[in-house]
Amino acid sequence: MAAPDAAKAPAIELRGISKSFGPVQANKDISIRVMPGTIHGIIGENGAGKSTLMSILYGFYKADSGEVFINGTKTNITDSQAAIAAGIGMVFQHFKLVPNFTVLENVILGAEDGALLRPSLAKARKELTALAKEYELNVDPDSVVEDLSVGHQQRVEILKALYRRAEILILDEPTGVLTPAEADHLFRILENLRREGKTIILITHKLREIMEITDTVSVMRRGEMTATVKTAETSPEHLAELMVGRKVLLRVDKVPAAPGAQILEVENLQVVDSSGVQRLKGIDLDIRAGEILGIAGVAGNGQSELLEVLGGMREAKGSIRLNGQPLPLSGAGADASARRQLGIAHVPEDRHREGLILDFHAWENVAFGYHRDEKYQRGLFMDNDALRQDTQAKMAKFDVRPPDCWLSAKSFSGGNQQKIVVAREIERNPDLLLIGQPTRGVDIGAIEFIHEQIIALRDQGKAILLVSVELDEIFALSDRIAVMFDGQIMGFRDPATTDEKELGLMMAGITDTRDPVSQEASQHG
Amino acid sequence: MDFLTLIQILDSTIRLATPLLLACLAGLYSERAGVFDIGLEGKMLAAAFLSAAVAYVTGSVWLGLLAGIGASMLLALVHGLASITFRGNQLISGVAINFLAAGLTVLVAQSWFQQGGRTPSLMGGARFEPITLPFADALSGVPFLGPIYGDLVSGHSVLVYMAFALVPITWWILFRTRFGLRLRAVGENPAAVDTAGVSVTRLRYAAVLICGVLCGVAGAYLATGLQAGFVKDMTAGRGFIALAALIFAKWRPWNALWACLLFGLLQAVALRYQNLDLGGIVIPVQVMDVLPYILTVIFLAGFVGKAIPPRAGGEPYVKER
Amino acid sequence: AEPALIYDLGGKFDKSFNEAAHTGAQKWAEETGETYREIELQSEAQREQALRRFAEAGANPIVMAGFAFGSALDEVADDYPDTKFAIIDMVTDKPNVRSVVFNEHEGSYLVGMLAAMKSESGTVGFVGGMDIPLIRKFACGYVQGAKAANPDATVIQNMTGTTPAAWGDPVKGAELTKAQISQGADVVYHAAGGTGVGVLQAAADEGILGIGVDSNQNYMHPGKVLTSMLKRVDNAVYEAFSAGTDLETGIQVMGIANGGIGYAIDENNEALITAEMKAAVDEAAAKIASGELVVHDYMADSTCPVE
Amino acid sequence: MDKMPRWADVFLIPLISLLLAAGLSALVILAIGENPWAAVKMMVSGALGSTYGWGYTLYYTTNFIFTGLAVAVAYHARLFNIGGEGQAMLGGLGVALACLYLPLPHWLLALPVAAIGAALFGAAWALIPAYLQAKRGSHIVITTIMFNFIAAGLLNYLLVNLLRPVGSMDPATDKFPEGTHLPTLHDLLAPIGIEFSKAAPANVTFVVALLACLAVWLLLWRTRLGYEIRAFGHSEPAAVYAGINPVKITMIAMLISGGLAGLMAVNNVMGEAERLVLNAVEGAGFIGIAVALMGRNHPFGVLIAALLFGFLYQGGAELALWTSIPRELIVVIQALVILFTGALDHMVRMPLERIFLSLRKGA
Ligand SMILES: Nc1ncnc2c1ncn2[C@@H]1O[C@H](COP(=O)(O)OP(=O)(O)OP(=O)(O)O)[C@@H](O)[C@H]1O
Ligand SMILES: Nc1ncnc2c1ncn2[C@@H]1O[C@H](COP(=O)(O)OP(=O)(O)OP(=O)(O)O)[C@@H](O)[C@H]1O
Ligand SMILES: [Mg+2]
Ligand SMILES: [Mg+2]
Repeated sequence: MAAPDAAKAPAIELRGISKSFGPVQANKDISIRVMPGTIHGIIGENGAGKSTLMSILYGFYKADSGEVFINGTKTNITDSQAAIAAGIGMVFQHFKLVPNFTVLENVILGAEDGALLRPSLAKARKELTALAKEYELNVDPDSVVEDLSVGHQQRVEILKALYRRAEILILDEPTGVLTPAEADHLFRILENLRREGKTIILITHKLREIMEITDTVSVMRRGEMTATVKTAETSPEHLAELMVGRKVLLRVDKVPAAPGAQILEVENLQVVDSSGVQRLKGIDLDIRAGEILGIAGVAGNGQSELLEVLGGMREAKGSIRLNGQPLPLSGAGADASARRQLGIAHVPEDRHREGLILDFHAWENVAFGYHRDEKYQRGLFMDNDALRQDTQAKMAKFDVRPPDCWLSAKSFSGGNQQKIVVAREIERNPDLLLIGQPTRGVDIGAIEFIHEQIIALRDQGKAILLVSVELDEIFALSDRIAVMFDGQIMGFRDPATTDEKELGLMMAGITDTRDPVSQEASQHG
Repeated sequence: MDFLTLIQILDSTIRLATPLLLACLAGLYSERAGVFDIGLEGKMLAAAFLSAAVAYVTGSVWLGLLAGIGASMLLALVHGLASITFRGNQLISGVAINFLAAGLTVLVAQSWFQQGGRTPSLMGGARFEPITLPFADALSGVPFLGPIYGDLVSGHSVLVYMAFALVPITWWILFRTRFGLRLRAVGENPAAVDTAGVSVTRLRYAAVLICGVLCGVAGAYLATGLQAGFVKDMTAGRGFIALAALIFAKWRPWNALWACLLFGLLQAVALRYQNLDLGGIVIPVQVMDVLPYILTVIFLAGFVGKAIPPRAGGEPYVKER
Repeated sequence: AEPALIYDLGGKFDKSFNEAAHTGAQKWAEETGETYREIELQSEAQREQALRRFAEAGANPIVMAGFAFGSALDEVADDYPDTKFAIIDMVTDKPNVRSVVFNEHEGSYLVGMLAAMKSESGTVGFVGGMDIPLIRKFACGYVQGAKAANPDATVIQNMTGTTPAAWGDPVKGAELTKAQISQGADVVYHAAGGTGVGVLQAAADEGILGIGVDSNQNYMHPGKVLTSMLKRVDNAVYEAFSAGTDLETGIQVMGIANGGIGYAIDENNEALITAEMKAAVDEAAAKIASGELVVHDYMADSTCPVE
Repeated sequence: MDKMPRWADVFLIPLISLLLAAGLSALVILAIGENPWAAVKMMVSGALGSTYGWGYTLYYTTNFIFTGLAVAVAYHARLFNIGGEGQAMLGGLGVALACLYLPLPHWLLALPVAAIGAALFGAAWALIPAYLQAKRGSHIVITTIMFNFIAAGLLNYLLVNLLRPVGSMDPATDKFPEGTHLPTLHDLLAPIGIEFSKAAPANVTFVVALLACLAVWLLLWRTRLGYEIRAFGHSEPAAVYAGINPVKITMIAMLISGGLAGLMAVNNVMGEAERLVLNAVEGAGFIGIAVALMGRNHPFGVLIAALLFGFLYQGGAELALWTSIPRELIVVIQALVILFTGALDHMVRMPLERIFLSLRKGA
């Protein structure tokens, strides 16, 4: 290949990539060009096929059809080895590190210089020092990876790629697990890399990040590439529209809340996990009847643990009162079924892991957690007829499609699965509904339906605790917002008087400096 | 217990620990790479049979050893096929291999030699003979040192020395070579190895085949070193004791040596005494027989130390996002 | 009807007890040109099924090699009154059963004498199979013989185990033998079925002498096996097969007197046994046969006069 | 969306696996110079050709039903119990102690009492592995293997030193008293005019085994407990979410499993040998694994698979008796069944799924 040509050729060009997993078509005939020395963003809803596409580029999956050109040369990427050879590095959403190896060992793994380790390690140590200086990628080469923070682990992943001389770096949702400060640091690193002429593909859900750092952006929807635009020439609203295929209402219609009696009071709630890390460091909150309390925060700051404790899935210290009655926090009576008896319903964050038994029929899932209820019993046995009738009724009411109670849970789409879970929990008419990530991986139609149901429950005078990593969702539904950071609540805000910026800082653990400002803001509001 | 008896028991310990050690190291390679192997027993048994049969037929113990290794590797391949290629349940595959070996060895031995599922006794060159180390005879007169060197250290078959040498070698391979690094990585997080451009499948097959080789040597030692021929079920649970030793050793080579010596000692004592009289407390032989298993259960229970297996162990590798 | 033979757990080719039974059956088959049925047990639990299956199929007589068949035979014998059974090493009191017992203590006495006379260290060894009265009977006879030949002789005794597994554990046999050798034994006698293969192997490997049992085991390590205590299980089986359906029931005692017990000299061990040793032993044998010398039978009172 | 129709999953795959196992076994028979077809004929006539054969076939079937159910119940809680062998051994001890030391004048009384003894002892032997799994995460496969060996040692010690009657040479208990003898199928069928072999050991326990199948089915698919066991087996986090206590379910499932394995002793120890001998279980605990895998862990599947293995076992015993094919042939078949239905499941499944996918697309 002649030099002048190479200068103009895109660093990456994909042509007509298709990939299906059994009946699911994850990528349909996708083409894309990324110019060298740019940062290219890819956005799309959950399940749009972003990760699949990148995994194909990295040789982790094999495309069913399509071609890949690197720097203008057709490249047959058969496996990750070939991708690495072609100068591609990838940082996966879930890191691919060996937890009990040191940073150094992780970096040289697969890129050793010879059969013996010693020389490779020495060489890598030198090179890491250089890289650390060049790109602000500081990590102690001798620390064991599992002892590092998530942000540092991510740096190890980037170092791995750079150590392998990657010219093209793919990052799959790199900020999902980072605090805003860590994310800022990452972006500085990325800009350093761009300055050095590296090409970067950044997958994210966050429009703000796209607008902030990318040069061009592609939008994916349902396995297809719907558009590629210059970032400078677009707007968040436009991108959102491209993502879901129609105009998006970021607001849900609702009347103002009319909070009633105190339903839930939580005081000084503390949780230490099995590896001895304190996950909740003294949580205080309360929720009234007819009120939605939204909990915002970066994933992994204790929201999941809070839901689990309230739902009876985890033991804790401190105190919880429901309708004025104290609840046991450990031992017998602290389990999920006891909580349900008391009128706490729980839509868990992860419906596949927790909310459903995927291999059970729909009718079996409709009793899940409530299978001890009197109405489902007939003598020694369970009353399966009653269960099935119940299921059929709920399916009709919540418009679950297809309305066949004999289908196994795994045969429903994500949105319909979530409807089954929500139906089960809401129809129990609980005093308190715990609901985590209610619309994660759910299509837009189902999102609206589920949001309406949550509002309707509030309007019946129930208390609702909503946990979501989507700030839009928090704003749309909450009557009050609490922000969690590092196992603590950084403060409560009124959605009407706060904004994403303020919450974002709180999510990074910064409150003090901003407090007067936010008060100012609320006075203006 | 006088000094000579002690030497005798330790001597016997070394002989009995050898097959345990070989099988234990075999398991170590496999399990460190994330493939659990409860089929050590079966592979040893198959190797014991074929090594004895071929040694008998050819009169050469070395050919026998090769054949034994071949038999064991064949079963290792089946295990690899089931647990790596077809992503089956590694435990079930191990169980199946144990039965396969138990059945096939007798079936083939019976049709081959018509001796009720055993091979004829091996003589001369068809057996591994003890080796006398240099100066063993010269030192035999020296008190204390003489018996230790002459009886305890010297006078074992070449496979015994090989087994003991394998401990440092294994350590070195695992912790000082590229192969070892990758092997340990694939047992902890195969996705890391995969995305680093190294084939998980190839690595795991390599580990499983090394396991096959070592089990083969262990089996051959049983039939052509420790004994003089194959008899039905001659491994008699040694594969499981080796597995227990592996857990006991927390999947580390040097620990494996100590664990196998301990279990070998228990066997030696159980062989020697019907009931062990420890100053008034009589320990029945059955207790000694099952002590390795009891110790392992106690150990597994985490009351003394914690046995954390390789994290990806037992799970087939399926690509995930 | 075809006769049938059931071997005990050690297996047909244990080179010892079961193999002796097999030899007898083979001899009968070769001489008569007829066929017989046989099966090797795999587990304790199969005894009764094996017996019944042969009885159902019309085999007659059915010979069992081993005392452990006692209780199964007790069960089954009455169900097949027309079938004749013969059991070796056990007395079963049924009208259609012949119980063949041997005076193993007599033969053991003879080889005990040989062992003591051959021993240079004055220490000889005994490795038994399963620790049961029958095997103690062997041991006791052996000690008596050794002491008779050399009153100062030391006899080291070990039993392999307490379960039938003790009949098929050559590793343990070898280890026990090595232990005895380290304690000074230079002749070791085994009464341990398949386990004895390991005993004789270890003896040969370590350059001392072994003594075989039941069958003639001299050939296994020529020049390394001093002699074998012959327990003519083969004769018992041969006789039972020959008698066919007319098998005489009741107790049949086989001893030195009627050739049921003896010791083996052949080309493999003649060099090891001097004329005077042979003379001494043959004299003792004659005395035992005539009743002049009585060897104490351990099973008579569960004690042994010498240690 | 399911990749295959249910019937293919439930019948076709086990059938193909079985055929593969049978085919390979036939090759093995050929390799050792025997005629597989003649062997099959002999097995069929030996196992099914007479009431005597049936009596043994059903006797073995009974054993395998219990051990198969034991594996299956544990499996539904995602526990791989390979300790059936040890649990059945201990069940034998329970039966022996009940029969020898309790006054049981009639089998109608003796049967339930001995059954309780068997189940209790079997369950007790599963207790420690269950507890360690539930509370300390010790891998149940390893602990149950260890417990098999420990059980053998324990029984060995007890039979040799404590339970063996004075003067006896066998390591076995005394004969059980007359009152505890269970009626055989001969005794049961004679009153209704069916002539069944007197010599065969199949006994009333077979009926108990059939009831056990039904009971396990009801338990798993009709009761709350079964619902919880299955839910736990599918997903532990989900079970916690639903208020199902993992420790409790692990323990209960293993205790039921151990109890079922122990119940086998009613058949072999009380119904057949009428005394406790060493190694009375004869590997039935391990065959339970093959039976459960083959029967897709469904009680009725277990019943069918147990019948199949009962046939193989009796047929194999006949082969060993009349030909020079050793009984180990059954062990080989058993191994191949476990291999194909258990470990190489994907090998059979993947091409089938592809076929069904293309059929569906074609349709
Ligand atoms: N290994 C796999 N097996 C089966 N289906 C898969 C696999 N990987 C992805 N899919 C499916 O392919 C589709 C696209 O998934 P992909 O992970 O690429 O989406 P994504 O855009 O990265 O979503 P997210 O934003 O949640 O990360 C989804 O429907 C997903 O369920
Ligand atoms: N309308 C229906 N649609 C689909 N399947 C049905 C329908 N009616 C009955 N079945 C089938 O009938 C059987 C009912 O049995 P049951 O509920 O006991 O079993 P199950 O929950 O399916 O579990 P298993 O199949 O393991 O027995 C199931 O196999 C179920 O799939
Ligand atoms: Mg993704
Ligand atoms: Mg994803």
